[in-house]
Amino acid sequence: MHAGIIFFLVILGSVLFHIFTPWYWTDVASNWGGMDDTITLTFWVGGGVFIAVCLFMIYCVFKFSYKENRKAEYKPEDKKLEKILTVATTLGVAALLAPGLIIWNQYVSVPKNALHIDVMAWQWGWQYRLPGNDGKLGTTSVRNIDDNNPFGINLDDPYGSDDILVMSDKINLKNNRPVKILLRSVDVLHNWYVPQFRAKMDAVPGTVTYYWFEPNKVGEYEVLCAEYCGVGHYAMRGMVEVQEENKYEEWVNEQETFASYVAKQKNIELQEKKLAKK
Amino acid sequence: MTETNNNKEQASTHKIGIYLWIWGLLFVLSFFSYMVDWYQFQGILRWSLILFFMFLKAGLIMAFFMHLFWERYALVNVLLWPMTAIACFIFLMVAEFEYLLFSRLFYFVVGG
Amino acid sequence: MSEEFNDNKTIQAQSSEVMTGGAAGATPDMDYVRPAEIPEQDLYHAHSFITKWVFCQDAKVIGVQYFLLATFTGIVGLILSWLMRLQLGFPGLAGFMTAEHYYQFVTMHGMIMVVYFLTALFLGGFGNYLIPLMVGARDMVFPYVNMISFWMFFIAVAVLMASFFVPGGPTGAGWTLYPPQTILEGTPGSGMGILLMLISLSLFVIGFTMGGLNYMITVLQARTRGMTLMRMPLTVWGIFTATVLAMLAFPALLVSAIMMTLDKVLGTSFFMPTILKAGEVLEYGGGSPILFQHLFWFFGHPEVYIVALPAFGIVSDLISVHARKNIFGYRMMVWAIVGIGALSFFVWAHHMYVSGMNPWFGFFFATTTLIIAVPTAMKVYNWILTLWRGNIRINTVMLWCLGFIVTFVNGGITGIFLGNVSVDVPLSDTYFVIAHFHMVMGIAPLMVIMGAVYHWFPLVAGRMLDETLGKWHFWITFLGAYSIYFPMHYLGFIGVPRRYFEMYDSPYMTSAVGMNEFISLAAFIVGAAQFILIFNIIKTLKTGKAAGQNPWKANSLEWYTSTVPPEHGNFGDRLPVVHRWPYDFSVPGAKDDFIPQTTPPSEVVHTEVEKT
Amino acid sequence: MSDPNIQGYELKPGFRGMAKDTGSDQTMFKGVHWGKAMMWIFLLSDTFVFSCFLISYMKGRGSTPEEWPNPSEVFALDAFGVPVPLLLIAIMTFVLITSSGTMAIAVKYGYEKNRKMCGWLVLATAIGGLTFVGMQAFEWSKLIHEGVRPWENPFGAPQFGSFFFMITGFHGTHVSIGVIFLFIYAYKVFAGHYDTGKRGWFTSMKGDYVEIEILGLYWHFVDLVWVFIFAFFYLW
Repeated sequence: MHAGIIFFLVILGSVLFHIFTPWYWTDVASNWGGMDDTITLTFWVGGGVFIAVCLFMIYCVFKFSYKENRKAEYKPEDKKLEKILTVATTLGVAALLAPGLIIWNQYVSVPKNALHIDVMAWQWGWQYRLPGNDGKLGTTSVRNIDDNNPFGINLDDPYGSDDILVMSDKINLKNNRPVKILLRSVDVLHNWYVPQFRAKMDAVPGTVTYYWFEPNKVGEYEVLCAEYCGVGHYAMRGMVEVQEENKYEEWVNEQETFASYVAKQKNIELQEKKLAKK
Repeated sequence: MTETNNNKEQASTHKIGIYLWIWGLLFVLSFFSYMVDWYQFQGILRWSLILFFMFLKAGLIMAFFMHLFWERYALVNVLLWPMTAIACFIFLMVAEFEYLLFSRLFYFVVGG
Repeated sequence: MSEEFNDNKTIQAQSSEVMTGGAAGATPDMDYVRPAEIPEQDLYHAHSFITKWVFCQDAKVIGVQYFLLATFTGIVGLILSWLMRLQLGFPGLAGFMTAEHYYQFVTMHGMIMVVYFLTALFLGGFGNYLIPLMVGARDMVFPYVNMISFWMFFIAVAVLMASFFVPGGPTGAGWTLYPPQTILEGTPGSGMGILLMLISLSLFVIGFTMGGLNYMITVLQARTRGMTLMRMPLTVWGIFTATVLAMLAFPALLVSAIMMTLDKVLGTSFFMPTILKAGEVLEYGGGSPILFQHLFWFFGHPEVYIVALPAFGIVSDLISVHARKNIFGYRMMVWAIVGIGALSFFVWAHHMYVSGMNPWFGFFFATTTLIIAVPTAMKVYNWILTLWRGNIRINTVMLWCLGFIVTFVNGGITGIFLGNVSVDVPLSDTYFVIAHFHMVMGIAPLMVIMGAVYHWFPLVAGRMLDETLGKWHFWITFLGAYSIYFPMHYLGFIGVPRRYFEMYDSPYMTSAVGMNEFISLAAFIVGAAQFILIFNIIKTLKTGKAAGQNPWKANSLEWYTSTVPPEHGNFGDRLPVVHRWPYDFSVPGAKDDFIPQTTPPSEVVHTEVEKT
Repeated sequence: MSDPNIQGYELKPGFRGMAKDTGSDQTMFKGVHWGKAMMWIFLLSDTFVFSCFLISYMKGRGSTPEEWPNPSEVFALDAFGVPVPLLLIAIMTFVLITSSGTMAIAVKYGYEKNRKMCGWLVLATAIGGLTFVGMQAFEWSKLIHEGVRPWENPFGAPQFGSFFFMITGFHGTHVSIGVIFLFIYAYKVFAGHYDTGKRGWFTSMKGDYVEIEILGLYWHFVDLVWVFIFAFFYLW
C-alpha cells in the first residue's frame, strides 16, 4: 500500500515540478521555434504516456497486491489487445516523427539569401570571417595559417582578398537575415552553440560543416562550445550580438579586410626591419 | 571437444572429386581476376569483373570448402543474415565518404 | 585423471527415463520427450583450491567472480561520480580538483560504468550463473575457455586501473574517446592514459568474445530435453540476444581501438586530419574524425542494448514470479527482444546528428530510431499488463521492478526526444542527454540488477536477504536517483552543455546553482545507500534465514537443482526434462499457483494449461 | 556437415526445415558439434572485424583528395628485368588457395579417420601457410625498403601505407596463428590423439577428428578474407 502511495507522489511531484519549474528554456531568438513546438508536442504525448503507464501500474499495486486466497488470472496472450496497442503506438510515434523530419528538412536546406559566415575554432577560442563585396568566401587551408594569415586563406584564391576578418570571439549578426554558419576547426572537434538560437553543429577538423538560422531578436547572446574539446572546453566562450540593419552595416564597415590586414602586417614588418637596421 | 556425436560413423563425407573440382575452379577464377589487372581493364567493367570473381570465389570457398552448402538452413541463415548490417554500414559509408570528399574539395580547393 | 571426469556416465540413463515416465492414468505418449541428442557433458571436476575457486571452470563460480570484480569496478565508478558531483554542486570545495582531474573522472566513470560494470555484470555475472541453470545444462559448453574469459576480463580491469597511476593519469577524453583530441596534448592522459585505455578495451573485447561464444553455444546447442527456444525464460532470451549483439558490435570497437592505437603510436592518420597545434602543423593529415564516430557508435548503440536487453529479460521474469501471473504476451516479448536487437545495428548515427556527418543521414536514422520505440513500448505494456489481475507480492524484488518501470518509461520517453532528429538539435550535448541515458541505461538496469540480487541471492548463498534493509535500500536509491536525474532534464532545456567543469557566471547556470547543489547531495546519499546492500549481504551470510528449495515458488529450472546452492554439474545424476514454459502461474485447476517446468502433462491433465 | 539423420529431425530443405530446427528442443543446429558451432560464430564475429577494417579503408580511400597510389605498379615485381604487375601477390594467392585445397581434403580424410593422409595434408597446409607468411614478410620488407611507411609513402596518399600495413598485418596475424595451430594439430594427428581420444594438454578435452574440421573452417576463413583483400586492396 505504502509503495503505491509513494509511487503516486513521485508521479505527482514530477508533474508539479514541470508546472512550477523556474528552469525552462530561454526565449527562442531565431527561426527555430518549430523545434520548441516539436519538443512541446513530444512532451505532451510522451508525458501523457508516462503518466498513464505509471498510474496503471500504481492502480495494479493497489488493486492486486498479494492475498493468500486470491488466484491471479491465467491469460498468456491477448492478440487483439496487443494488435491495438501496436497500431496505436506506431501511429503515435509516426505523429512525432513527422514534424521532426519536416523541420530537419528545413534545417539542412539553407535559403539562397543566407549570409555565409566562416567560424574558425581552435583550442580554445573562436574567430570569424565574412565574405567581402564579392559575396564569396575564399578557400582555406590549415597549412597556410601563420601571423600574416590568421585564417589560412589560400593566397591564390581571388575570392579571398576582400574577405572581412573578425579577429575576436564576438560576432555581430543582422536581425532577420538568415546566416549560414560554416564551421571549421584547426585542431579538434568543437561546436558553435547559442542556446537561444537552438541550432548547433560540430566543427570538424579536415572538413567544413554547416547549419543555418535566422536571428529574429536583437540582443547579445553567449556562445558556448558544445562538443568536448579538451581541458579548456568549459571556458571556450564567445559572443553574438544581433543588431538592426543600420547598426550592423556600421559595424561591418569598421572591420578589416584580408587585403588591408596583409598590407598592415607587411608595414609592421618593414618598420621592424628598419628599426633593427638602425 | 566436450562431446562426441554418437553417430559419428560418417554419413556425410564426399567424394574427393568435388574438392578437386572446386580447387581447380578457384585457381581458374583467381587467374581470371589476375587477368583483369593484367589487361588493365578500366572503369565499370573492371569493378564489376573484380566483384564478380571475388564473390564467386568467396561463394565457392564457403559453400564447399566450409561445407555451408551441405549444412542445414538454420546454420546458414544465422551466418548470413547479420551481413545485412554490414551491407547497411557499407552503403551508408559510401554516402558518407562522397559527402566528405565533396566538402573537402568544395571548401578547401574549389571554393565559391 | 580418470577421477576428474565422469568417463563412465552414458547417455542411456536419460533415454530410459522416457520409457518409464508418465503417471498412472495418463498415456505415456502424452509425456513423450525426444531422447537426448547430445551426450552427457564431459566435465572437469576440480580438487585443489586453485582449480576450484581461482582458475575455476564452473560457470557458477565464474559468474560470481565476474559479479564481484564488476561490482568492484562499479564502486570505483561510483566514487568517481561523487567526486564529479562534488565539483559540480560545490565548485572549489575539493581543493585538488582541477579541470584535468574532473575530465579524467568523467571519462573513467563513463567507461567503467558502461563497459566494465554493466556489460560485465549482466553478461559475465548473470549470464554465466543463470544460462546453464535455466536451460538445463550441466555447465557452459567450453568451461576452460570460460575460465580464460574471466581472467582476460581481470587483466583488462587491472590495465584500466593501472592507468590511474601512470604519468599523466588516466585518459580524460570523454568515454566516447573522440579523436583528434583524445590523443593530442590539451587532453589529460593523452600519453600513457589513452594507450592503457585502448589496450584494456581490446583485452576486454577478446575476453568477452570467449565468454560470448560460450553463452551463445550453450543456449543454441546445449539445452536440456524438452527445452525449446520458446520455452526459455526471458532472462535467457535477453542475455542471449545481448550476447549476439556484443559478438557483432565489439568488433567495431576493437577495430577503432586498433586504429587509434596506431594513430597514437605510429603516427598514422586514420582519424587525424591536418592539425595546427600551438602554431605548428602536426605530422598528421588526411584522416577523418567522423569515421571514428561511425565505428564507435556502430559498437556504441548495440552496446546500449547489450545493457538493456538482459535487464528487460530479467525484469520480465521477476515481475512474472512475484505477480504470480504468466508474463503477458510471451511471444511478443521474445520477438520484441529479437527485433530490438536486430534494429539496433541500423540506428547508430542518431548519436551523431550534429556531428557534421552527411546531413541526409538524419532522415534515415530518425526513422529507424523511432521504429525501435514500438517494440520497446510493447514490452512496457506487457510488463504492466502482467501486473493486471495478478496477485502481486509487494516485496523488495517487486519494488525494484516497479522502480524499473517508472525510470525506464521516463528514460524511454526522453529517448524519443533525442531520437527525433530535429528535436535532438537543441538538446544534444546538454544535460538532457546525461539525464536521459542515466535514467534509461544507468538507473533502470541498476534497478533490475538490484532486484535480481534480491531474487537470486537465496539460490547463490542459500539464505534470504533481509527484507527491511532491502526496502530501505530500494526507497533511498529510487527516490534519490529519481530526484538526481528528473530535474537534470531541465538543465538541458536551459541549454547547459555537458562536460563543463564549471560555468563561470553564465546566466544559464547561475539560475541553477541551487538545483546543482541538491542533485549533488542526492547523489551522495544514493551512492552511500548502496553500501546498505553490502551490509545486508554480510549480515545475511552470517545470520540470514535459510532459503530452502525454491523460496519464491518459481517455475524455471534454476530452482530445481539437486541442492541449494547448486553444486558443480548443477542437476545431480539426471538432467531435468522440460514439458512447458516457465510461466505457468495460477493455472486454473492446478493444485498450487505454480507448475514447474519439469512437471509432465500427465500430472496436470485437468488444468487449462497453455500449450507451449 | 550437419547430420541429416537425427531422430525426429531428419533433414528438411529450405525455410521449413529451418523453422522446424529452430523450434526444436536441445539444439538448434542439428548434429553440429559444439566446437564447430563455436568456430562458426567466432568467424561471424571475425567477419565483422575484417568488414570494419575494409569499410574504414573504403572510407579513408574514398574521402582523401590526394592521389591514391596505383597498386598494380606499387606491387609490381621485376621478373627477368621486366616489371610484372602483382606478381608476388598472384603467387601468394596461388599458395593460399593451394593450402586451402589441401585443408579441405585433410578434413575429408579426417572424417574417414584416415590418420596418415589427414596428417600429411594438414602438414602440407601448414607449410603452405608458412610460405605465405614468408612471402608477406618479403613483400613488407620490399615496400619498407622503397620508403613506404605506415605514416607516409612516396607514391601518394599517406593512408595507403597505413591501411596496407594494418589490414595485411591483421590478416597475416591470423595466418600465423593458423600455421601454429596447423603444426600442433598435424602432430596430434600423427600421434594418434584423435584416434584414442587423448585429452588435450591445456583444455583437458577429449581429442576427436572433428577438431580438424574446426581448424579447417578457420583456415578457409583466412583464405576467404584474402579473397576480399586481394580484390579490394590489390586489384581495385
